[in-house]
Amino acid sequence: MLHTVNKSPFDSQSLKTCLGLARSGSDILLIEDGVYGALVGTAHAAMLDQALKEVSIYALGPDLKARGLPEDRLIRGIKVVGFDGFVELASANDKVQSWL
Amino acid sequence: MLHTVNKSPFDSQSLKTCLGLARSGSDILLIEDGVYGALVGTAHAAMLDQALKEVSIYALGPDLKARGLPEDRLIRGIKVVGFDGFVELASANDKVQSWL
Amino acid sequence: MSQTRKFMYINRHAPYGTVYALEGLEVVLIGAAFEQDVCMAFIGDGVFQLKQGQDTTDSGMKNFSPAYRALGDYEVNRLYVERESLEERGLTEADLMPLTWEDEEDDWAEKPSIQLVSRAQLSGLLEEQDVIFNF
Amino acid sequence: MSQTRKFMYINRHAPYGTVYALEGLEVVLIGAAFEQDVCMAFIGDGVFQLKQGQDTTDSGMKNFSPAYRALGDYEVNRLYVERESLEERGLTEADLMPLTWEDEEDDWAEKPSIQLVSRAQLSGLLEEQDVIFNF
Amino acid sequence: MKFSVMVNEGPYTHQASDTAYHFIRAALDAGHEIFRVFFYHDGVNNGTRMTTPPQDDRHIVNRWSELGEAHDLDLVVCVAAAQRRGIADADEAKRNGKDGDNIAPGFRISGLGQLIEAGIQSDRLLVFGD
Amino acid sequence: MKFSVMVNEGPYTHQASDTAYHFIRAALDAGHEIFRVFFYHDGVNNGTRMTTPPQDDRHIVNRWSELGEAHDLDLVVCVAAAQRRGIADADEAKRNGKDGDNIAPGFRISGLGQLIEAGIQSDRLLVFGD
Repeated sequence: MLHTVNKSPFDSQSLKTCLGLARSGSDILLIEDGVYGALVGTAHAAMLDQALKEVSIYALGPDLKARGLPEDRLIRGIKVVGFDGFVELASANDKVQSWL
Repeated sequence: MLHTVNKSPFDSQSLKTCLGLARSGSDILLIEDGVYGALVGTAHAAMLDQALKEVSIYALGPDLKARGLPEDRLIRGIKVVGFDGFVELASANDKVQSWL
Repeated sequence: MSQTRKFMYINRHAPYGTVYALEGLEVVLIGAAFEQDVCMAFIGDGVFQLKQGQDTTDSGMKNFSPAYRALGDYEVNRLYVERESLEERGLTEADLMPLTWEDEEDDWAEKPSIQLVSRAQLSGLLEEQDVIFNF
Repeated sequence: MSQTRKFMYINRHAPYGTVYALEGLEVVLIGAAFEQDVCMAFIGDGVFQLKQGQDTTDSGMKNFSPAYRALGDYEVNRLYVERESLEERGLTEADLMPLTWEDEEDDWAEKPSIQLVSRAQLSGLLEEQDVIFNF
Repeated sequence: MKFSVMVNEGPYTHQASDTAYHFIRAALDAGHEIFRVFFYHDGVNNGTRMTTPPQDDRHIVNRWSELGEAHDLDLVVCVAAAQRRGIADADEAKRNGKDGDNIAPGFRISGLGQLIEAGIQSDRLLVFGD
Repeated sequence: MKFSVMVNEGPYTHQASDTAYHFIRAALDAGHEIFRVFFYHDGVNNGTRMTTPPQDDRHIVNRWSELGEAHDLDLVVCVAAAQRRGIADADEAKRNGKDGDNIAPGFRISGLGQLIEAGIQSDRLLVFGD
């Protein structure tokens, strides 16, 4: 199952809610303002480090780039994908849940 | 100075940000989904109990009523006002800041 | 289109502050005509949608809470409420509207539609679905 | 209208995910023509508006970050960034665009427009204002 | 006292427009003056006459038009925000090559300067939004 | 694979419409089928031809119309959501006593059943919103 999160974790509970409900082995894709959740060294980074032991986390490259977030500032283990990768994730998983 | 907060504290940082920046003696009015912040016994009630030592907190009656929140479920010390009271608060304070 | 699919409508918004709860409910009511396997989940501020005693007379908005009572008649009778979300908000099951449905297969016995589930249970329910809508 | 008023534009939204940052900046630029006493505050996710290196080529949106560099020319030269908000987001001042203005009264010396302020300082600045806009 | 109000969200989707409306009514009831109501961001969508809400719900657009007429309110829709979202009066429609306009009675389209002026001229400015 | 996409926010205000657009383009590029794009909530505001964004910005509405034409996409605007927000085609305008319509080329107005059908008929349904 693919989960998408499009909100900043600094302002919204969406990422926290997603991580609380995503099963082990799930794919999670951070898009739009959700990509701020991929930043290293933030107040939420420990939550993501913990989550990465159970789930795969991706961040949408075009959204990172728009916001000036280079790959070397991301939490280790988070993979960057383009829209083609988004489509692949949506195909490879049996369904998609958007945590808005 | 009057501060208004229109977001639920369970989903948004607006109330927390407001309380962090409001000076002692300020008036704070909870409106729209912000009135959920007035509920007693929640995960955020301690934050409001603490704030009430420094600021006055009001909640908009029509918004409480729409959401089925009776006065006996509110944190002690929070006052309920109508739109007339909102206008009075906006007049009595020198300016209004909306924490959206 | 003989296949029945599992639909879950997830509600995460409080009512009135935004339109998502109201327009989400409209989707559920229309969707009921399609005879799929339907359930609803109430997570986070979504649990406030089911709060008893909503009264919009003073705010001029449309009180759509009575429509939740119609869900049982449309065979939408599994409303999962996340227990942790209720607790964080200082609410108990007694704060929620008493929603029921009549079980045709059990001599039309009236049964509760709302089921409190833990986060872990809800996580499992999510996995079982075919299609998930978010409101 | 001889009186000069103190205007503060508070920015609390990240750029691109929503339009508030872009349309807020449009207000500031128009407002600059009215020769009021203007400052901006960046709180919470608003600090992301000033992040260096924004590049929208792959997302097809309009990159409006260069417009912040024009603020100094419009005499909008006090941009208060809440230090606590930066720190929660793992950012330092070096992550922000180097925005400057030229001080006419100091032989056109180039000076930084961005000032990091503590939450307590920002609280005091809020109290000094006459009109506060929120974006 | 002289109030101005800024409305930043469209009708129905967010409660901001409702709250602004009720605040203004209460302010008028208390004898205050409304200098201007400025519609910005999605707030411009309050100013379209194409709206047809369900019969059993409030008609937010008509309510603004009626309150505006009753109290001679200055209901200003921001031109830049309106262009992004498809709200136009006859002049704007002509200027942008559109085949018709959709602005509701009692609203006018103007620039952001009207908002700044409201901030300067009013004793209080209130922002309602998301 | 057969995708359907739901777009719940209007153009410019939220990025949802942009993300949905780029996802659909990438899905088409990868050889997938788009069964339907359903516009709900403020998403209906993607379907007005009255929009005139600044010259230096993308034209979100035209982009949908063009993509729709190029790939014969079924771009459906929800009728109930459209009525609340003032989006109408010729039939709707007539039915509701409006003096004109504003729907953009390539979009059609229909009921919520089209969304449910998309959920039943598609291999994947993706929701983009706020």
